[in-house]
Amino acid sequence: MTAYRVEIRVVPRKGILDPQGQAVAGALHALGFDAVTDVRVGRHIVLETRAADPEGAGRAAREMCERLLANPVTEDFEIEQVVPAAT
Amino acid sequence: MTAYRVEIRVVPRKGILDPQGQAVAGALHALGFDAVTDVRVGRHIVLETRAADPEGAGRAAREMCERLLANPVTEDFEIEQVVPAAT
Amino acid sequence: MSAPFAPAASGPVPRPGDPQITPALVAEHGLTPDEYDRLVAMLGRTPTFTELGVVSALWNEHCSYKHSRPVLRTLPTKAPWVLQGPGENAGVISVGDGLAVAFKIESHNHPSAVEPYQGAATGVGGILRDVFTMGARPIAMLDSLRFGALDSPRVRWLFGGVVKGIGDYGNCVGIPTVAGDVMFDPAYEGNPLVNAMCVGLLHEHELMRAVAQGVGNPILAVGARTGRDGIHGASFASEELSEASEAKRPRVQVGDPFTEKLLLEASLELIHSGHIVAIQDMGAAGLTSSSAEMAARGDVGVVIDTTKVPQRETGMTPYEILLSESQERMLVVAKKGEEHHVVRILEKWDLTAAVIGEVIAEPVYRVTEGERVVAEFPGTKLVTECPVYHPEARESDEIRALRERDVVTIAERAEESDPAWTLRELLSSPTIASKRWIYRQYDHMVRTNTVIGPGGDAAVVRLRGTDRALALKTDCNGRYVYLDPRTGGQAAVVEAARNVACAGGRPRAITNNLNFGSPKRPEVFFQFREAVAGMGEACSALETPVTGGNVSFYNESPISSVYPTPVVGMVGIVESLAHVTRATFRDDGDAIVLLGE
Amino acid sequence: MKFGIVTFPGSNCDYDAYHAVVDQLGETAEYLWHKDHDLRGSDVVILPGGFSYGDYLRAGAIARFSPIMQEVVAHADRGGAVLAICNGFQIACEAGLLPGALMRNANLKFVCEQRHLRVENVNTAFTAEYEEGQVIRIPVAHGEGRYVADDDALDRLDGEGRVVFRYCNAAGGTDATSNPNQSMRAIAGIVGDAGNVLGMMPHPERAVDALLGSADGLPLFESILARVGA
Ligand SMILES: Nc1ncnc2c1ncn2[C@@H]1O[C@H](COP(=O)(O)OP(=O)(O)O)[C@@H](O)[C@H]1O
Repeated sequence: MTAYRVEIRVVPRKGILDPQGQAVAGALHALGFDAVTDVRVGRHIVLETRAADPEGAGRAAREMCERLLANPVTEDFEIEQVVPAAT
Repeated sequence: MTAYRVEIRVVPRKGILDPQGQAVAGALHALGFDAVTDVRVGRHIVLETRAADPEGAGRAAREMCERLLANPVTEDFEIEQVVPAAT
Repeated sequence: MSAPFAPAASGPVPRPGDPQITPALVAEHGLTPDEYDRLVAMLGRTPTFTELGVVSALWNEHCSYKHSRPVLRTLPTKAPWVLQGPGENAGVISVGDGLAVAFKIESHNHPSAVEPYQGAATGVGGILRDVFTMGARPIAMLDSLRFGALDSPRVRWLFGGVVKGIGDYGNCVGIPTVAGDVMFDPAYEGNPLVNAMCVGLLHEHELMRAVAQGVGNPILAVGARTGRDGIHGASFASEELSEASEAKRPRVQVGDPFTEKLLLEASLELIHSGHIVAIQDMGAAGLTSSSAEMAARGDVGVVIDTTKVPQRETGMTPYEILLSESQERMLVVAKKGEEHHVVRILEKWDLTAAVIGEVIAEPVYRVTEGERVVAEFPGTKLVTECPVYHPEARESDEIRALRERDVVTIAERAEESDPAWTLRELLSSPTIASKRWIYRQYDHMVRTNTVIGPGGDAAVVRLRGTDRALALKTDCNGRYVYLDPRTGGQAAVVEAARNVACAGGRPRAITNNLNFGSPKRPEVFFQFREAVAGMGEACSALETPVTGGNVSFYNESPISSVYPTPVVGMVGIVESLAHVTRATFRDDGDAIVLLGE
Repeated sequence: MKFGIVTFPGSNCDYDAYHAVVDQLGETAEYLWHKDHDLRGSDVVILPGGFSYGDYLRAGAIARFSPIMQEVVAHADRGGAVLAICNGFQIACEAGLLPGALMRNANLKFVCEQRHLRVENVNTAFTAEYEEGQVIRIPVAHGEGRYVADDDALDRLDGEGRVVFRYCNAAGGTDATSNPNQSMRAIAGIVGDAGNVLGMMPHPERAVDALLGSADGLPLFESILARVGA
């Protein structure tokens, strides 16, 4: 068993109102960042987990997303990367 | 000016209490994912912004993080990637 | 149990890696040379680094009240209904039918100025713990806020963050925030005031005091694990400490209201279980002040082994463990042999409890790291020998001149001759305008006892099972206190009393939060002394003793110095629900009467 | 009739539900511990408001895995009545007892105040004692109450009369401020496809005593007594 770090993103599904993203976009405009046209805010989850290999860690993470970390009604998830944990 | 998509992650700084991560770790253990040793929950932000080049988009994003998107007292941020926006 | 806490073979010795005790290090710990000499005299030797940390925490203003104590002693604190006056985690008054009310106010001004959301949230957490450690179930929160003018974006950010922090914490724990007060003035721009008050209900016989007793009784750390959060304000960015300065910088405390809710339920269950003799919040200066204060109150010795404290991070030193201000933790003294019951109750609520020390006969306060003694103080002197100061007090000429100015000579603006304009101006000033934006974000109804919530005068909270209720309000007009501290101090008490009376309540007692500038400035100390005197006079006249409170000095910043703001948190009793009176016009045809002069 | 009120870690309206049932209705109630597998013979299960597991990750996401929830789902599958209020509604959605999800209020702020609701369907076990179209006052207190579902699900809910309460103004209509969280189709409360599970963001248990501002929640509990007890 090796320790892996798994990085996961969970983002609001397209088409679902994202008030947080809108609020951030508004605040950025107020600060003068006029070039910003869209903002979406989701979750970034960093897991440390032990597994036999990176594939195993990724598979487990996918299952965690399906069961708990993402809500299928409103969110999409993606396993961004699986890397050996820096200890 | 070209449209870029910038992906940013903002995560609780190491050593700062992350009650959300703790609660998620506890829930994952309860679901039988015993191999999980640590969970940290942050934000994943996707910006669409216009800029002269990718470097410019990245620079602007960094400044947005410093001024608004990340809380310097409790969070670290990272610009994950800058890519031309689809469409 | 006896083995790990055996009498120390030798006195404390410096730990490998501890920095040398130098005048600079002493100064960084906020001790004056005189105070350091006092410490050396008390010990009869040079302190260890850990001891220096302990003393700096206990002798700082926040824990020791070294500049304010003699003045506070002048306040009236007694009445037949006072069950617990100042000196405990919260004051307690009897409200009849065998019921009692515990209440206290506390400031989180400086943390909120740096990180408004967490600063305010952890302030709520701390005051909640002060109340439930008395054996009381929190039934209401109040908040008293002072901010700069709202046209500054930074002030709006601070204000929004503080309100959200208070709301999120109280809402999650499930305690209604039922009243408060807020004022906006440029005087508060650089240093907002964030005071939170909690009121709890208990049966008189359940009253619990934070007094360590019973030689051999185990001491437990309970609740959240200890991390490096908020290790005291004495700054450690200096180079001579070899470890990365990043790890040494005071770290902002993050509140976890979910853990607090579990800790609340577990603590009340513990107190009712009969397995414990004392419990105290690990608040400011964490383990150090909670253990030293409990020992001093009980006039007993204690020994604590820092390696037994449940830790969130690795490699923490005894110094760090003693001074950590990690939130949602309690120190408990259990009855000998019953500690497993304590652990079981905490586990039921998914929390940890670990035996970290015990009450001993030897009159010492001793801290070990495993076998090694890292700090040892004689008797309870650590708390009782704290220095006391009597600073100079002198009124500022400038303020006196301002007070003596004849207001009639101040020129009116032309528009002021139009009453409609004046009324609109007044009503649209944030200090007077509706506070709905704030209290809409607070759950003020949870626990279903809020008869009158925010939006009127005092809040009224029913005492379920009786026909009575509490009337609660915080108040203080800092501008009055600035212009005339004695009258202003009186006015703060009287304003709260008027609000309580208008809701149908008889004022019974107050807690106060004395927010002032630096006591080392004679004009500030004058304000402090006079305002307290005025407050005391009003409390005597109204028979509302002061059962506790908090002093917050040094509310100054390069931008501004706050108005002296002695906030009063008042508790009144409404004898019958039929007496509850609302501050609203009710029916067509009702007469409107103006009372008073 | 016996009500079982689930206490999750972080529940804080369990006490209010208990007192509404016991003091105001004169019925019996018992707290059910989240780690247990026993409904203790409850006829009606209440999933109360609060912040189970701190609402961390998503409101209700963690609580739905509590051991007691298996029994609650089984009870609902047998046709037993479940009243899911506020955090309970969020948990019920996460557990699949009800369709859709509850997201952060559109203005990103917690909101606590009395609101007007229109009773949309009186042919349910929870609303028989109201009148069709009646406007009632019930408080809300939530930060994540924006009801979201896809169009098909919404059409089904509407088509089957399963939207029980909608946010409205005092006159029963809609205006710019009548929807406190921007719920889709102003949905405040729905029933499951079998009609025996009600999920709602507003707090009927806080509206059973005129002394505290409203007694408009009482008919909801009386409906349960009349229909479930029958
Ligand atoms: N920070 C606050 N938190 C909660 N309620 C508040 C706050 N500030 C004001 N309120 C409420 O708004 C109402 C008006 O408060 P205040 O302006 O102090 O009234 P007054 O000065 O007329 O007594 C009161 O019901 C009070 O409890």
